Amino acid sequence: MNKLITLEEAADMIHDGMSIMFGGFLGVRNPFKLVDAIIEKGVKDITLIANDTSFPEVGIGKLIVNRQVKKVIASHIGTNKETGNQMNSGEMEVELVPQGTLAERIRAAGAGLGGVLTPTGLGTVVADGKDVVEVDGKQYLLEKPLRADVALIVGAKVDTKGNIRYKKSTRNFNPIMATAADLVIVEADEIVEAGELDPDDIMTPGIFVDYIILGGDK
Amino acid sequence: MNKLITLEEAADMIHDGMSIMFGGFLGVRNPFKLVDAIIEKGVKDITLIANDTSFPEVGIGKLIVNRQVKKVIASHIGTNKETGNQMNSGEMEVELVPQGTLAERIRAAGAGLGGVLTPTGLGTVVADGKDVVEVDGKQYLLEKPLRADVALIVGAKVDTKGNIRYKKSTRNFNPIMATAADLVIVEADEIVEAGELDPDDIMTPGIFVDYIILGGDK
Amino acid sequence: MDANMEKEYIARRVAKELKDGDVVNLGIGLPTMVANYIPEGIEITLQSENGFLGMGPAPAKGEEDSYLVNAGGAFVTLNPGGVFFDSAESFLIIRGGHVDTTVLGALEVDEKGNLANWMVPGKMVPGMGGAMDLVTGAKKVIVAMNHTAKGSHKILKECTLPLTAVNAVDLIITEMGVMEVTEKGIELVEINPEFTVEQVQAATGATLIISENLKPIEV
Amino acid sequence: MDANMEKEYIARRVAKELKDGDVVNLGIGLPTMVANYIPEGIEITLQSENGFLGMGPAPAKGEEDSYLVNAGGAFVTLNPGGVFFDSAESFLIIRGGHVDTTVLGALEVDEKGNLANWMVPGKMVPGMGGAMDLVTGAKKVIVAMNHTAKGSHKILKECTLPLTAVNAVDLIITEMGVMEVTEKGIELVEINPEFTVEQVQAATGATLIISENLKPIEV
Repeated sequence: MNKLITLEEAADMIHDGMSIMFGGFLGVRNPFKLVDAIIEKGVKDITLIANDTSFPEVGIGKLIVNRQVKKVIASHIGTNKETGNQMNSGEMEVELVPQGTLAERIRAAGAGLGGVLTPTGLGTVVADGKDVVEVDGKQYLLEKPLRADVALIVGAKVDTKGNIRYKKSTRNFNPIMATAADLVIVEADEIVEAGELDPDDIMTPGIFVDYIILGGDK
Repeated sequence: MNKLITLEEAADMIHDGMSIMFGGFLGVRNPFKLVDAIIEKGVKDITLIANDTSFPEVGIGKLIVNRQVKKVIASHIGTNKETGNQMNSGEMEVELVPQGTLAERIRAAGAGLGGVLTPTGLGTVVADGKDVVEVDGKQYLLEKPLRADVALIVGAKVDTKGNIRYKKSTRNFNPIMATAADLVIVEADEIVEAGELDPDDIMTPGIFVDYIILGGDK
Repeated sequence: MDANMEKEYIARRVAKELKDGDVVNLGIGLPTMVANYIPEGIEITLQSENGFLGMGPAPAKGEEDSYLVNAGGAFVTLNPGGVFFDSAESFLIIRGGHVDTTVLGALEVDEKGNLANWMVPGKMVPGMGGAMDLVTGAKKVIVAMNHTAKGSHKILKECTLPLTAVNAVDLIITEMGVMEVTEKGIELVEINPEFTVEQVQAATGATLIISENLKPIEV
Repeated sequence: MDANMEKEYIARRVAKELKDGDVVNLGIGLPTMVANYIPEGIEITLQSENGFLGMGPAPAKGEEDSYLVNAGGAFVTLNPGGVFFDSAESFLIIRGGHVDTTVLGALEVDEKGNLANWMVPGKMVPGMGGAMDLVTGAKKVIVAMNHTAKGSHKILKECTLPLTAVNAVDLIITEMGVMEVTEKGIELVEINPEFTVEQVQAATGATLIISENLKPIEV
C-alpha cells in the first residue's frame, strides 16, 4: 500500500468531465502542482468545487481562465473576474452556496447523512427550488450532500499512511473534502514516516487519503 | 475573564432538574471531581446525557446508584445494572440513542442545525414517533438537536483561556458537548498559560469553555 | 468629514458596541477597521471564517506568513491563545450562535431587518461567501456603512436587491446616526451632531422612528 | 469442538474475509478475536468507535495507559500511524461508509438480512451503543456467532426481537458454515466438514439455499 505517487501518475487519474474538489481559500494553498498538472494535461469539462475561484493567475483560478471548467460550485467568485464573465456569457454554470452550507454539505456526504437542515438562506434566492423542513416550529432549508469524484487537497505534513497535519489558516475545506470524494490525493509540503506524527494531532486520518504527491517549491 | 474556579464554585452552578452532559466513555475519564461534587451537593432530578452510564462505582455511574438522575439519554446502559433496574421499575426514564446519532444530535445543537438526517435506526424502534424525510429517493430519520443546560467535560491540557487538548481515547464526546450547553465547565488534568498550546493542536477553542477546574488525583 | 474620516467615525462608534469577552467577526473593508478602535480594558476575540479565532493585526513588512491570511486573503497574525480549525468547525461556531457580534457592510437594509449585500443582478455577483451564515447565526448583527450610496438610499422600507437574510439586522451604524431595527421599524437612537433629524430622514428610504431619548453620537 | 475451539474456528474463518488495506471494526467478544488470525501479508486497520484508528493488541501487564481503552473499556495499544479523534468524526467514518467491514455478534439474523443484537424486551436492554450505526454504515457486515443458542435457532425466517437494522447483514459465519444473505434468501456457501447439510439446515430457522459450489470451510 504505497500511497506515494508522482505528479504524472496523479494526472493520469484525472479525466474530462470529473467533479473535483479543491482545498484552499482565495488561492492560499490550493494544490498548486496538481492544478498545474491538470492544466498541462488539458482536462476539460471539470465541475470545480471549492470555497472560491481564487484569482485569475493563482491556483484554481487558472483553470477558469483556461476554460477547463464546465461548472463551479463555490461560495465566492468575486476575486476572479473571469468566473463572472463566463457565467454571464452562459459558457459556464455557477452554483453559489453559502460558505457554511458548502462546508456542511460536503461533511454530510462524507458522514453518510441525508442532508443538512440549516436556517442559512431561508427567504433568499438560495432557497429557490429547495425543500423547507419544519422542526419544532422552526423552518430550515434542506441542503443536499455534496460529493465529488476527486478531492485534491493540501497538507503541511503527511505521513506515508496518508495521515495529514494542516498548518494555520490553510486547513479550511481540506479535512472535510477528504471524506467526500471517491479519489483523494494530497499534495504534501513535507512527507514523513508513519508513526512520526503525534496520533493526537493528526487532523485527517490516512484512511481517507488514496495517494500522496510531494508539493512545495510552488 | 478569569475562568479558573474552585470545585465549590463549580458545584454552586449545578442545580436540581438541570440537564447535564458528561464527557467520558465507560467511565474512562468522566469528570470525576465534578461528579463527586454533584454527589456531595445532592443535586436531584438530573437529566444525564452521556455515551453510557458507566459502572455502578465509577464516575457518573454513581449518580445513577445514588438516585440523583431523573432521565438518562445514552447509547449504552449495559455496564451499570442499576440503570436497567431503575428503568424497569419506572423510577427513571431512559432514552436510548444510537451512538453516532447521539454524537450528531449534540453537534447539530452546537452548530445551529435543525436536526440530523441519518439512515441509522430506520425500521427499528428508534424510528418510533419520528419523522422520515426522503432525499433523492432515499429515506432518512430526522433526529433532533440535543442541547443541555450544562456540559461537564474533561481536558488533558487546558490553557487559561479554556483552550483544550484531549489525550488519546479520552477525547470522545467532550469536544461536541462543549459546543452544545449553556454552561461548560472543563475538569483539567493540567492547566497552562494561554499561548502555551500550539494553536494548530487545540481541539476545543476556549470560547466554548466558561470555567475551568483543576482535576487530577482522582 | 471626508470619506476616510467618515469611515473612522463609523468604526469608532461600532467599536463601542463590543463588550469584554465578545467573539466578533468583522467583514472586509470598513468593518475590519473596527479592530483598531476597541476601547481600553475590553478584550475581544476576532473570528475569521476561513478558520481561526484570535486574529491579530497585520504583520510587519517582511514578516508575512504564507499560511496565515484572513477571510479577505490579507496577511494577519494570531494572538496568544488563538486557535486554528477547519471550515466545518468555523461555521459551527458561526451558525451555532457562538459569535456574539458580526459587523458587515450592506448594499441595502430595510425596516424589517432584511439585508442585501451580496449581489446586484446583471452587474456584480461576487457570491455570499460566509455572509449568509454570519448574519443568520451571530447573536447580534451590526451593519456598518455609509448612510447613502452617493445620495441613493440604502436604508429602505423594503430591500430591492436579492437578500442575504431575512429579519437579521439588529443595529445600523452610519456616519449620520445609530439606528435600531425594532418590530415597529427603524428607530434613530443616536445622531451625529453635524446633522439634523430632518437631514437623516431625508437620507433614509424608510420612515424613521425618532427615539424619545435621542442622543448625540460620542466616539 | 468445545466452545473455545468453536470461537477460534469462527474467528479464523472471519479473518479470511479481510483484505489488505481494509478498515475493520470488530465488536466485543468473539469478533475481537478475529484480530489474532489476520493472514500473513494482510495489513488491516482496526477502528474503535470511541475514537481511534490503528488499534493494536492489549498492552503487557503493567503497561496499561489509562487514557487508552477500546469501545469495550479494555486497555489496548495504538499501532504506529494510528490516529485519535472525537465521537463525531468516529461516526462520520462509520456512517459515511469508510469502514470496509464490521464484524459483530447477533441474537437473531433473518433471511432479509435483518439483525437483532441489542435488546431482549423485559430482560436485557444494554442499548445499541454503536451497533446500529456500524451495520448501517459499514460496506460489509459480517455476523460472527454460534449457529444456535443452546439449540434454539438464531438464524430465522424473520427476526422476533427488536431490530438493530433492516437488510444490513451480508455474511453469516458460524461454527457450522458460511452463509451469504442474498435477495432470494440465505445461501450456504461453505460448510464445516464435521457437519452435514441436513444438520446445518436443522439448526437453522430459515430454509437454506445450498450453493451449487458448496465448499468445505478451510481455516
